[in-house]
Amino acid sequence: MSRVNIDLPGLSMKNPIMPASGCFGFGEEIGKLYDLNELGAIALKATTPQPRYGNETPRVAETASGMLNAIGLQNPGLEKVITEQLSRFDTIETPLLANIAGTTMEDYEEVAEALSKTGKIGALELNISCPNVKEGGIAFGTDPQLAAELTKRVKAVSNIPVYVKLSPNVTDITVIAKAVERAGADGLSLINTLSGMKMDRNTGKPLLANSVGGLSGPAIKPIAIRMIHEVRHQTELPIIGMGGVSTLDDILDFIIAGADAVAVGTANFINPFVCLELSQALEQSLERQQINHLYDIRPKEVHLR
Amino acid sequence: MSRVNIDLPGLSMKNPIMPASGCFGFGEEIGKLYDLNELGAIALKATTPQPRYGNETPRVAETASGMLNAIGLQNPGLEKVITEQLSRFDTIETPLLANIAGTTMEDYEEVAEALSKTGKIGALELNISCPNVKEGGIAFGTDPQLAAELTKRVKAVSNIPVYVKLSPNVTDITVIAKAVERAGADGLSLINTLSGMKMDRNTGKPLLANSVGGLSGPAIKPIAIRMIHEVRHQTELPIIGMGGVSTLDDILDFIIAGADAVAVGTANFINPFVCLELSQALEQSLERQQINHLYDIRPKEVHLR
Amino acid sequence: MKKEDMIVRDNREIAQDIYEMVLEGNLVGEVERPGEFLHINTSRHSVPLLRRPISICNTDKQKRQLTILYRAEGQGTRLLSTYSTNDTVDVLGPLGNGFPVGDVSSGETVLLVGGGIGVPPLYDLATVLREQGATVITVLGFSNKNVVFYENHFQKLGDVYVSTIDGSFGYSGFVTDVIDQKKLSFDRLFACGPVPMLRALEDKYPNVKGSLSLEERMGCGIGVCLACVCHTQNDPDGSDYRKVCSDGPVFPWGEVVL
Amino acid sequence: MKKEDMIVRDNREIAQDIYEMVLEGNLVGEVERPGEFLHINTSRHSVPLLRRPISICNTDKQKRQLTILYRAEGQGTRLLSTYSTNDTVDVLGPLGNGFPVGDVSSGETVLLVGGGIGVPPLYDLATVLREQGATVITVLGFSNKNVVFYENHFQKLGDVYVSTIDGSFGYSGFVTDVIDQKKLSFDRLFACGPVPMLRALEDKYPNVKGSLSLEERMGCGIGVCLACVCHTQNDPDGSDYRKVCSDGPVFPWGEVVL
Ligand SMILES: Cc1cc2nc3c(=O)[nH]c(=O)nc-3n(C[C@H](O)[C@H](O)[C@H](O)COP(=O)(O)OP(=O)(O)OC[C@H]3O[C@@H](n4cnc5c(N)ncnc54)[C@H](O)[C@@H]3O)c2cc1C
Ligand SMILES: Cc1cc2nc3c(=O)[nH]c(=O)nc-3n(C[C@H](O)[C@H](O)[C@H](O)COP(=O)(O)OP(=O)(O)OC[C@H]3O[C@@H](n4cnc5c(N)ncnc54)[C@H](O)[C@@H]3O)c2cc1C
Ligand SMILES: Cc1cc2nc3c(=O)[nH]c(=O)nc-3n(C[C@H](O)[C@H](O)[C@H](O)COP(=O)(O)O)c2cc1C
Ligand SMILES: Cc1cc2nc3c(=O)[nH]c(=O)nc-3n(C[C@H](O)[C@H](O)[C@H](O)COP(=O)(O)O)c2cc1C
Ligand code: FES
Ligand code: FES
Repeated sequence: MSRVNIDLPGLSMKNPIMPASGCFGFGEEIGKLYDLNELGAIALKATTPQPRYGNETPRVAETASGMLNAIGLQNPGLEKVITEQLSRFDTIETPLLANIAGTTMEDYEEVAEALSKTGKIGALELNISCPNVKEGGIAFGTDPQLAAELTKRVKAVSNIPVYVKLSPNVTDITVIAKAVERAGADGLSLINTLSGMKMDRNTGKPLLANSVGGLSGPAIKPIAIRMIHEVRHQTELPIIGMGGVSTLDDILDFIIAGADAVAVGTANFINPFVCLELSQALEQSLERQQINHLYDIRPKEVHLR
Repeated sequence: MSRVNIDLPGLSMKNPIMPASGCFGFGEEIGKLYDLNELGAIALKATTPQPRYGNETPRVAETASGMLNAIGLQNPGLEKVITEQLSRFDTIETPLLANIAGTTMEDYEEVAEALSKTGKIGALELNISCPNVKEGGIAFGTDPQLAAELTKRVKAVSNIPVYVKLSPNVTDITVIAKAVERAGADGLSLINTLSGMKMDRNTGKPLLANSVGGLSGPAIKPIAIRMIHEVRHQTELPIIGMGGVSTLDDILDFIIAGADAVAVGTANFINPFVCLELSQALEQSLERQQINHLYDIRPKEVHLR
Repeated sequence: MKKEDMIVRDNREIAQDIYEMVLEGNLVGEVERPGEFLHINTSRHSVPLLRRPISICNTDKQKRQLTILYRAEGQGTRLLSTYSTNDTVDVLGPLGNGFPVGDVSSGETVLLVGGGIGVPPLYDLATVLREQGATVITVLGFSNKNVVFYENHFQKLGDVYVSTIDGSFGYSGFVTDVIDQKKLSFDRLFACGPVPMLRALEDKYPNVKGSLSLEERMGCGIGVCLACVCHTQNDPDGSDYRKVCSDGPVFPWGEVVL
Repeated sequence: MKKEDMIVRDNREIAQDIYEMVLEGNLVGEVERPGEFLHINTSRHSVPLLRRPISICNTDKQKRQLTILYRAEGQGTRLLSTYSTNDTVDVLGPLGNGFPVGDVSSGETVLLVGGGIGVPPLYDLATVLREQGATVITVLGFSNKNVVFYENHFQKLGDVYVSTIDGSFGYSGFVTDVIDQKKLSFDRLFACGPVPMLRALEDKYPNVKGSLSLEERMGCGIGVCLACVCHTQNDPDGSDYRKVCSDGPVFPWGEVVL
């Protein structure tokens, strides 16, 4: 056992760091930059039953210490993900967290069932929180009953653990967290992006083609930390924490606040090597301080798991 | 008529800029730095029926492009506000927007009635969105029925216009906006701070004594813009927009997005002259571009008022 | 592709708000073709957060130096303009595919058309094409006299025609007006500049051999985030796409929707 | 109070992570008493967002210069340490009330006790007190030898005792240990340093004449935001308070709850 390995349902991680969904594609590009075996896990880009082109451009905009994106769940669709993307990981031991999305419950069931059957996925992550597609997803993330029902139905067709990725665009995130816990979720991912907008002063209109986009990056970290802290005290589920992580200190903050693992999103765009660098820095830092295991940095009362 | 004057219910403003509640106290300190007549309006610090000390310190923490505060509605209480604070404005023409808070509906009624009777206040701003006091306020801000009832009751005892200051910590801010509009609100203020947290790595605990604090500053601007844009398309009420304003461009963005006036909060802490400087810069900029009136920068379809 | 702290060797304003920056580092050794770009982190903190894509204008592999030209306009590029000699800049690159110079035979006449801040990559391109024995004709369009740059540099490599929209320098009008007026003929066309210019060229020469370089707002710059996609022209079901950062920024004439 | 872009005349490390910075500007003319502070914007962008309160250590009104000493520790102070001579810094000040030097009569013996980065304001204080004809004894506490600074400066103004917690320099232990050991006697006590030190002094000398300077996290620095409040000791209903930024940072002995 190392200082940094952790075991989450379906994800046996050599360190607590994974790229966040949508910020690493399907590993193709960054896999050329470093050995993906160095990662704790990998969250894949959202997969939907059919291929999606996503929204028109511009799809990104910059804000103070953050960015807005409205990619719109662009992905090659379930079939191509299985045939063209997953084989890339055949020689890689790092567990995969497959992010799945859709417009109807049936969409989620279809993708969940097919992906879990491939035997190549460690766990599923239900994206019920994408603010960038009008038709759905987000409704499941804001209504506890719908979230619970979706969780139940996906659990029923999956033979691997199911994480639910929560939306921060809600009045009380603990209500959704508890609802999906009762419905049988194996873990939680939080937070997804906050719904935001930037104006284009030249046109007087929103800058993004989709008008609204998801806010990510350092700007949202205090909101992520607050939500993780709240959820940690209300559920027993393991938490994959994310939102603005880009430094070693950020990772420690998330672990202290109650996350069991940490996902890194936007920071990959500024530094494609960031996940690798952070995992090395984390191990070295604990070694230097002679801390036996990462979780020992938590104050006792947070150490629920 | 100047290029920048605007008329909102109870607030006849020579320019669209006012300091935001809680970021200007009762005008005592900044009133020594410049002539308060230069401001469009002044939002006063929240007043509660009784004096409040507020939360323990630390009360502020810094985040990426933002800050957290957990002042906890410290104020001298209704009586002293009337006897000691309001007289400062006897020689000042700038209209006052009195921010009122409380734990019960009766609290709001009491403060609203007393303040509106003084004849010194242009309009009231119901703070139903303070994330930093456990007992109340925030519940009124997240439940549309409570928000509407509170609005009705305050309207019944006030002889001046009533603005409702909305919380961004909700799933759908337009629901609350429409509820208070139907209940008779004369205007809306948005957004208040987002609930956030920062960890203290030395103790493993939240840094703020109150654990949770309100996030303000440039980091939240995209969220404010999105909410103002949404609300603008769902209600007819005038909107006082705020959240991260610190430059002239920020003001233009808020006006384009749908705000009718703009409040400046956190930026006063970095530059106590900011409201003065912005109002001068705005007028000069419109003059240079020969724009007759500020609202002419809006695309037509936003121009609801 | 490297992520490197490159050393600033020079950074100066060469026209109104147009800067020429010389950067030194090992990354220069990896540049393969004209039209590749750098993704530059203009700050060490989170404002601005995202990198800025800037084309490579010229490389000197022996000196391990390259030149970029940029317009100091928004937050990031204005910040870049404040860098001094010997400062370091966090650069990711080289990125993108570059112009297909290998397709050009010796003796061909190649027309290069650049608009505004789209001009820089054409300089490296002109240099390489000349080395390959091609004849280079360059048409550069700017909005006005104050922002004209590098016309002398191009003059050393072939005929150059400069136009300004307001007529304050060179020919008056758009680049297409100059091409018409001068009845320029050519075997191949490479273009980089604002989309309206590219569109006008495609409309004018629907079947020419050539390539164009596109701009799009980017996140990662390496093909991961799907911020920078564009549609392909021949795409019945609308799900086909190209990424400007990694499939482009240079695309064959007529491949993508402008 | 002014908001001014002051010019950096010097900025150098004088002990481990301890910097001495000399700033020039008109604001210096407004400094009235030792113990006042500056509120410094360490960046021109929004990271870090808030100003940093730093005490004025010394002023030279003729040269329009003042000195500050700071520990480069967090984001803002580390950034401050990168400023070079002739750079400008956005400063708000002078702020706060300062030590009540007017209360001190000629001939009085004043004990100054400083801990760590609480030492700087005492230097200006010692200078003024000496000018007023008081006898100054200074006790300075640091954590270890590497972070000791300004002991020579104080030596020119009176007796100085330096202690380090680990005993690596001067006396070993806390400032209160030194005071005991040396049996120092005095008419008045001024102190600035970490709260545990201030508390130990208050416990030891509950009835001494004197003042102490407090630190608290600040927003505005000018009394507007109520970030920096503290309770008063004599306050039955818990609603009385002082603002460290504008009522303090210097408070009469025993006035506020530490
Ligand atoms: C492949 C490629 C090559 C380029 N080469 C050059 C060059 O050689 N010289 C040059 O001056 N400019 C070039 N550009 C344009 C340059 O990237 C933008 O002008 C720059 O990013 C604007 O940043 P800013 O800080 O000035 O503006 P801001 O307004 O602060 O930018 C905000 C955000 O929008 C993005 N953005 C704004 N305008 C553009 C644009 N035109 N293209 C792409 N992203 C944009 C920024 O990257 C940033 O993410 C190139 C763009 C691309 C895609
Ligand atoms: C009246 C007064 C005078 C001071 N004089 C000096 C001085 O002369 N030299 C010196 O080195 N330090 C002094 N300090 C402490 C100094 O303000 C902090 O060390 C500094 O603000 C920390 O900023 P940072 O960027 O290093 O830390 P960060 O961790 O980045 O700071 C984060 C936030 O916490 C605040 N903060 C952190 N520590 C403190 C603290 N101890 N006191 C107040 N706010 C804090 C910062 O201002 C900032 O808002 C003084 C503080 C006060 C209140
Ligand atoms: C460009 C982009 C694309 C994203 N795509 C997805 C996605 O497909 N599925 C998903 O669950 N989250 C997606 N996210 C959200 C991230 O996984 C993450 O929750 C969020 O960005 C917060 O983390 P960060 O601040 O580290 O980026 C995306 C984020 C970005 C910036
Ligand atoms: C220190 C502080 C105190 C505040 N106090 C109040 C308050 O008393 N009443 C209120 O309605 N809003 C209060 N606010 C919220 C602001 O009025 C404003 O809505 C918010 O800060 C967003 O604007 P900004 O980003 O410009 O600061 C306070 C904000 C801060 C930072
Ligand atoms: S910028 Fe990320 S895919 Fe092109
Ligand atoms: S820091 Fe704002 S009141 Fe003291």
